Amino acid sequence: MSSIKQIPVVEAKRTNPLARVFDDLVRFCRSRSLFILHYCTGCGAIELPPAMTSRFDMERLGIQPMVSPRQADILLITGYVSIKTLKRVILTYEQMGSPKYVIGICSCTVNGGMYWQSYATAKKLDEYMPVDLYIAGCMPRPEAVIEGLQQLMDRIHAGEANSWEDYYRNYDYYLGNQQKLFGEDWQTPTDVISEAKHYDLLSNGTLGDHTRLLEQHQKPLEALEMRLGHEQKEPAK
Amino acid sequence: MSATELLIELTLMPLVAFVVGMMMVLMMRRIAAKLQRRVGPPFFQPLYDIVKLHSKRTQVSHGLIHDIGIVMAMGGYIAAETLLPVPGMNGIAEKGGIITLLYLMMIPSLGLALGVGQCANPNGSIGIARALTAMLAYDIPLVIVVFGVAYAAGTTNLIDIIATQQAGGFETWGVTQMPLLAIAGLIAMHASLGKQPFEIYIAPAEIATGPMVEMGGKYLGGLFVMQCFQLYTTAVLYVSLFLGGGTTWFDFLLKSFLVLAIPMSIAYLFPRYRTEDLLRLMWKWPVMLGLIGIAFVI
Amino acid sequence: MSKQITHWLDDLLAEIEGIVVRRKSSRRVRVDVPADALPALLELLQGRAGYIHLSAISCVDWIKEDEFELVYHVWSYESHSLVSAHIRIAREPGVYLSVYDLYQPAAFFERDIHEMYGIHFEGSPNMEKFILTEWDGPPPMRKEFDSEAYINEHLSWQEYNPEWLQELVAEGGGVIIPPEEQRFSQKKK
Amino acid sequence: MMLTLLDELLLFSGATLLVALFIGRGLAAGWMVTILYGGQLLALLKMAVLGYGGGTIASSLSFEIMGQELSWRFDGLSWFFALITIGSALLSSWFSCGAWERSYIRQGGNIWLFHTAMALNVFTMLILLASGDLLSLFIGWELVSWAGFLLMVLAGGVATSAAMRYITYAMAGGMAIFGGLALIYTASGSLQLEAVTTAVEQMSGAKLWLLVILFGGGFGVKMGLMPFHLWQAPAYAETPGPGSAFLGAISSRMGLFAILLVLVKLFGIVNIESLKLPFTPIDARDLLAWIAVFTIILPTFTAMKQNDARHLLAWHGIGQGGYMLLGVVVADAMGGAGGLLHVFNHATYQAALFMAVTAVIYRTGTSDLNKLGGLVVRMPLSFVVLLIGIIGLAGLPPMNGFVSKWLVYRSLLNQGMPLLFLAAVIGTLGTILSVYKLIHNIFLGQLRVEHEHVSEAPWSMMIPMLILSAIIFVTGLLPGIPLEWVASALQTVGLPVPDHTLGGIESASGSLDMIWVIGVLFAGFGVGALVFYSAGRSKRVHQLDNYAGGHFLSADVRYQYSDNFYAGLMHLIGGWYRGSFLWLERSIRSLVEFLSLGMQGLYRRANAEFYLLTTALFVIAWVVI
Amino acid sequence: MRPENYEAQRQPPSNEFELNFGPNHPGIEGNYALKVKLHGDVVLEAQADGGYLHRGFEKLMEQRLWIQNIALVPRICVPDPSPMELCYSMAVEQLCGLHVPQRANWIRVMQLELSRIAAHLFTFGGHAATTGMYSTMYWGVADRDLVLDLFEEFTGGRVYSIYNIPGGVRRELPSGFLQRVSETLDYIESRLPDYDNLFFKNQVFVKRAKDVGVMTQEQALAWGVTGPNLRATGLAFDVRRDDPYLIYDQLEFEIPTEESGDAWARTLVRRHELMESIRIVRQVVEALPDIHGPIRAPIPNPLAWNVPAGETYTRVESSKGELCYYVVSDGGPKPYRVHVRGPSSMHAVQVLEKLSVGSRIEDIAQTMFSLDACPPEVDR
Repeated sequence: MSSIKQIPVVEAKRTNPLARVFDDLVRFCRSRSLFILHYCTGCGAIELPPAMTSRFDMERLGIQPMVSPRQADILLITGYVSIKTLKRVILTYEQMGSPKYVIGICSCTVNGGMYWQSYATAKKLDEYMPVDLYIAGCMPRPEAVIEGLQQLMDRIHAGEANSWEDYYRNYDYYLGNQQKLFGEDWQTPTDVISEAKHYDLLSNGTLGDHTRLLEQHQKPLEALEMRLGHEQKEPAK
Repeated sequence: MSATELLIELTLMPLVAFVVGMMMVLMMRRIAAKLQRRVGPPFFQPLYDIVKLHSKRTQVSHGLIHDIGIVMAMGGYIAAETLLPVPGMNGIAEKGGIITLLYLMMIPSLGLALGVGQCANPNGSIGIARALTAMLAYDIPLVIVVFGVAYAAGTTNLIDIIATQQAGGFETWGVTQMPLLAIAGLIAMHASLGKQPFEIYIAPAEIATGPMVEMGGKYLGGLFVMQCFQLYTTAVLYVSLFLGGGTTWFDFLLKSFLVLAIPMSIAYLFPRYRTEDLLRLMWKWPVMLGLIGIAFVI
Repeated sequence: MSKQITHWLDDLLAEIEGIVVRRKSSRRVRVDVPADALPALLELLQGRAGYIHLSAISCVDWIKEDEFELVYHVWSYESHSLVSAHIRIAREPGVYLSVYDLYQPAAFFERDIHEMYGIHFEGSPNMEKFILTEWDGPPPMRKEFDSEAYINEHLSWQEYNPEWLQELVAEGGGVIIPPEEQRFSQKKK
Repeated sequence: MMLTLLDELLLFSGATLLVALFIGRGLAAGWMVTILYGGQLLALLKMAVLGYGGGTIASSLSFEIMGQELSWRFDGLSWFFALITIGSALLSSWFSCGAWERSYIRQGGNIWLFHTAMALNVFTMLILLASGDLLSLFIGWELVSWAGFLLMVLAGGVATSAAMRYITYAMAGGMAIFGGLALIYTASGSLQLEAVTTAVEQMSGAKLWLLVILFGGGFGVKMGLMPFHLWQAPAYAETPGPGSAFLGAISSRMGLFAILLVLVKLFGIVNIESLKLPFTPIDARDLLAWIAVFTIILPTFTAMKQNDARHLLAWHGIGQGGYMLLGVVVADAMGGAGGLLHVFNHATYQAALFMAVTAVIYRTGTSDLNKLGGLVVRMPLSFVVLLIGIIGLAGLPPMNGFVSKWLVYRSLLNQGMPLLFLAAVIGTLGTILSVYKLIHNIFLGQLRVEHEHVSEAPWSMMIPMLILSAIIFVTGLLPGIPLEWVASALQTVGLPVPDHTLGGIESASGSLDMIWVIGVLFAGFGVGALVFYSAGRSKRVHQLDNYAGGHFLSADVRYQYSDNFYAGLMHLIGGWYRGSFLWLERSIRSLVEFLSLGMQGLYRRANAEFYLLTTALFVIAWVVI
Repeated sequence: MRPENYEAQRQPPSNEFELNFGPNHPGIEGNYALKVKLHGDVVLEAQADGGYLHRGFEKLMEQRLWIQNIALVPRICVPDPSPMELCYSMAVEQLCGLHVPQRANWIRVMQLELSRIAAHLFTFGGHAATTGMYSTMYWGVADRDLVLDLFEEFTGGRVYSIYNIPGGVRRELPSGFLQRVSETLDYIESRLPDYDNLFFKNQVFVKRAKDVGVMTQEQALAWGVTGPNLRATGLAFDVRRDDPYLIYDQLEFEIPTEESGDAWARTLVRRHELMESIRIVRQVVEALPDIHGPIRAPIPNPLAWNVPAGETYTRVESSKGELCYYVVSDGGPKPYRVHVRGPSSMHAVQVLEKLSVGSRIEDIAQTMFSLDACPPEVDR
């Protein structure tokens, strides 16, 4: 049970049958071509090579590993995330392109797993980012990973895997949890609020106390837009 | 030829190139899978990838040049396709000739270089530096080969080059007339595809996929499209220079796929070279073969 | 390992004052020395007995005695035996000498002990944090650091209360233990 | 006396010089000089018929000195070069007016001297271009050399030593030319142009060789041919911004002009080809071609290692000169046209490139490629100019450099010269590599924190740059326009003319139509853009929002990959940069120093008999030989 | 404490630039990072950055029962977990003075060597992948899976077997298991020529891997290098032979060495070790049917097990090198202190940093993978 209120998804207004076909095609392609981010956050990563290589061959499902977060669709959190890693995971998650999906592999992502006593690992992944799917086990077999990915594919095809929107809609909640763990001056280079505006996903949960705190602390990293003006001040001597 | 016909040709040629190119990508991935004892991707996988990438909601851009780079990468190849005669369609091949074609084939990589440059990522910049170095490596044998073929045919017009080869059947094909050049050309072609052992600029473990590092969504999609075009252009160019082009679509495509299958089957059996080893290799064997080949031609 | 070598080692170690040598097995020797004699001992072991491999430096926090125990495990590739040199230092201020100049691997172990226990090694090349670079709590391996309290303060757990379990409970079955009891049952005793 | 059109032009040019000389300190001097350059251009355009196959226009000015008639006249070739000269002078001067001028004065530069030197350069170049006989050619040559020296020495400091080096080379070259003149004079008793033709007929092979070497070497110095290229890059690079644009655009092409005039027109390529190098299958023409090729390759690859934008460009200027000579030496229709067209094209993009770099220097204060980066977001127009310029320099479609290089390649292909072809392509590839480094290190990559407030260059600098960019593009799209002038120039020197259309070249063995190529290319871009932009709006991000292995990037760290840009390549070829030419230069210098020291010693110590003895020995030796 | 800084006013004027290798980087084994400062493509300075996999094992183990820790320890090194269990179990056995039955020792050896085979196959794959040789990786990982199948069959876990417990092993081998073991070994052995042709004898690979990350024997000894990495510099040292545990002194096996100490030598040593491991497992398979007896010494109620006070230092040769546990008991139900000395704590930090400096950007990944550095061992 996630403690986040599910925002009712507004039914698409498009009634043009062609548009529906197109949407369906897009969803189908999204579900059939999944790029996994090559990021071994924890010990579950050891079961990914078998899943990708000759024996289980995820490529036959259209699943490929990718290196950079920009290219990837799926963030596999393979196991426990130490707090130091969690920062990088959030950075990486925010850099990934939507629609993006997070899969928590291993029990540790659900509830801390066997490291529940550890001071160094975060216990509950979905406090910090929305998670589409958990694959429990310590560690889940490659078959289980593939099964989970297939479930995700079905959900993408059905248009249900929308957790990434949740991150924008409830950014304040996630940011709050992040701030609680990392300190008040926590800031990632990605400007999530402006992205939410960009995707038209700004909602009540996007802004709040925590984002205000962020704005107090942050150095804004706005995109370096091209500037044509000549009448700027002279270069500093 | 009427303007309408020409327009239809100019539209069809890149389109065909794209579709065939996607099949070539599929073939490449299937060959890799077979060598790695896997099943490989489904038939429409290249299409799925491209559609998915273009349909991503997030399209992260580092600036206008980043966008333009991708446009140039795609557009350069689209333009290049129209200079590359295929059975039944000549496009504007006689307006440019092979030297122009070679130069047009450089535009995508240079456009990409610009786009990557703006990403402000050192990995990307190193990748581009390596890609340009690789270009310096494989273009030298390539121009030797092109020189030889063009000199032998007495023209730079690809249509004429194909026609001279088709004149006497198999005996007048470039590969039988100029076997050394054909071998050098094959090596240069392999290197220009950027597959192992010449894969110095993708190199994930070294520079985390180099130029592609900041590319996501339609940017990466553009590169996938570019890859389709690249495979097609390289294969078809080779077929036109050495295998007598195609009289029918069937043998044309057959030749193209077969010729592409050669480097693909080799690629997955090798690690990648270091940059200087690549240069050394490309500047030694294919150049030597090419020059000897040219000596025979002249 | 022949007897001769054993005696030779014993004789050698006897040069150090205040040393207690205990032979635990044919290949394991435990040596207790006063803290200030350790560098001399290690120098002796390394220079004259061929114990050139520093296998590890272990630290034990004896909080009741208010002492840290540092154990230097050195191995000889020639005589195939391992000497563990134990020393004790005061918990406060927790400062000791580095043996980096004798054994380069010490750099890592000393750095590790520094961030985990807060012991400062004088002369160690790098005392910056390595693992816990983004940790601002106390050195976590010290016995007084209560990681469970830290976790309760900073982190939270998933509640596992699925519907089927609720139904079961409603029917009077199921076992529901509140998470805090489940996890910290040991502590409450 | 009726003033001919050439007189008008020279008068205008002289007036420009006078204006610069006398009121050059005034505030509006720059603008005034610029307008006068415009006037010169108009005067030149009045002679436009020359560019379309007209005859010659003589100047009414002529002298007779020591029985030698000195005359000046303009023909298609002179007109072509004069057009480039005045055009680049006009745009450079325009560029220098206003903002750049003010900052130059602020930095302690002497703007009066600058304008004067520019005007002097143009004036002397016109005189050189107009020379109607060998003596006037020599006079013009010397004038140009000294005028160039004046412009180069302006910046002081490093520039002075570079200029000193230049003038040393130029003087040596001048001596060689003088020697050549003396030879011709002894052979034919005249210094009229026709005298050369007669001299060539009379001379033995060895003497002709000597003549070719003397003239080739003398003019080659100015062109920066191997092995006389060392002076050029530092001298041009260290000249104040617009000055280097002007010098880079045209100055060294005077050498090519003279080579065309003397070696091609008067000697005739056939004669040169008949000069065999003993014991080898190589003739003088091959030798020239190979010199040209090495002039392409070595400076290009030297440019790749430069870390200063201006030096990089200046080295490329030397390398591109090789293409021109190569085309001219191949001397068939396409080669000649390619070589001459490249003069025009090179002038346009080289000026644009130097101006763009100067604009960057104006805003950031440095041209060190390791201290820049990411400026595209702050100086987008300069970026566009530089981009267009480097596409031209690298000889890629759709800019004009492609056409001229295509012509050169085609001529090599037609003539069956695989090695020269290969070498020319290697040069082009090296150029691509090195210009990417240039644009990447200045405009792409990470924007430095201290450059976040930089803005675009002012319009006074921008407009000439944009005009040049437009010229680069238009002459790339419609190479027929300059080809017409080139054809006229080719006719003048007696080289064949290719069949050209507005869009390019017609040939049975493969033609080129840039209108189609560029049309298709842009259509391709259009389709690409359609696909690209139909796929959803992009979101711009900050440069620190970047993949760094999952790490956080911080603003205080440098992530720009700039130094030793082609490290992988350098692992292989780095060892091949031996600096042999520098070594040669240094050893010649020390030899000369040693000799002069010895001479000094002689003068100080030795007595009269010794002098007499040596002189007698030399005389005997001379007679015997 | 903040990893990021967005507020600089100036940037250093130097021509060097920084590149982050990891934590999300295919050139890094696992979740680990190397910050390198480069000039061109030559590394001027390298700084390892660990702790991404830090879970505080040593603290956790102090908070759990002796028997519970068995489940915890294999997680310290993911690719090669079995030596971890064994090393810990041996430590507890030594503290309690437990005598392990012979059959258990033989089974343990089999488990360890199978684990070594799996780990080495994985490591080749990794090293091959860093040089762009993905086919070897695909094959290696797939063949490793067959070994994991064996693990699954006799321990119940594919990766973390939790099979060694203080006193012996957890359960008896299934029937017909030894047959399947030898079949798998036959298969792997039959694959080795393919690997040789594809990888070890591949001239491109040899060219790439030779002279990369070279260390001399003196350096290796001074830096505390152990295991295959030390053997690749020519010193035939193996804990199994020179400080024997279990029944290794009754087995025949060679200690392969190489002289050159570079990445190629290290990987080659592993390849030879793979053969030796197969040989050892074959000996075990042959001998095991004749060794009868219990598989476990009786232990007290594990939930109320107070291990006698004392301290012990146990050493095991894992696939990466010398693995040691220093276990201190104060006589209570939980360990007082467990210190894990993973071999990679040397390889991944000091050695990697030192070997990276002066090397080239394309060789960093190779250096790391050929050292077979395992970050979770460092971070613990």
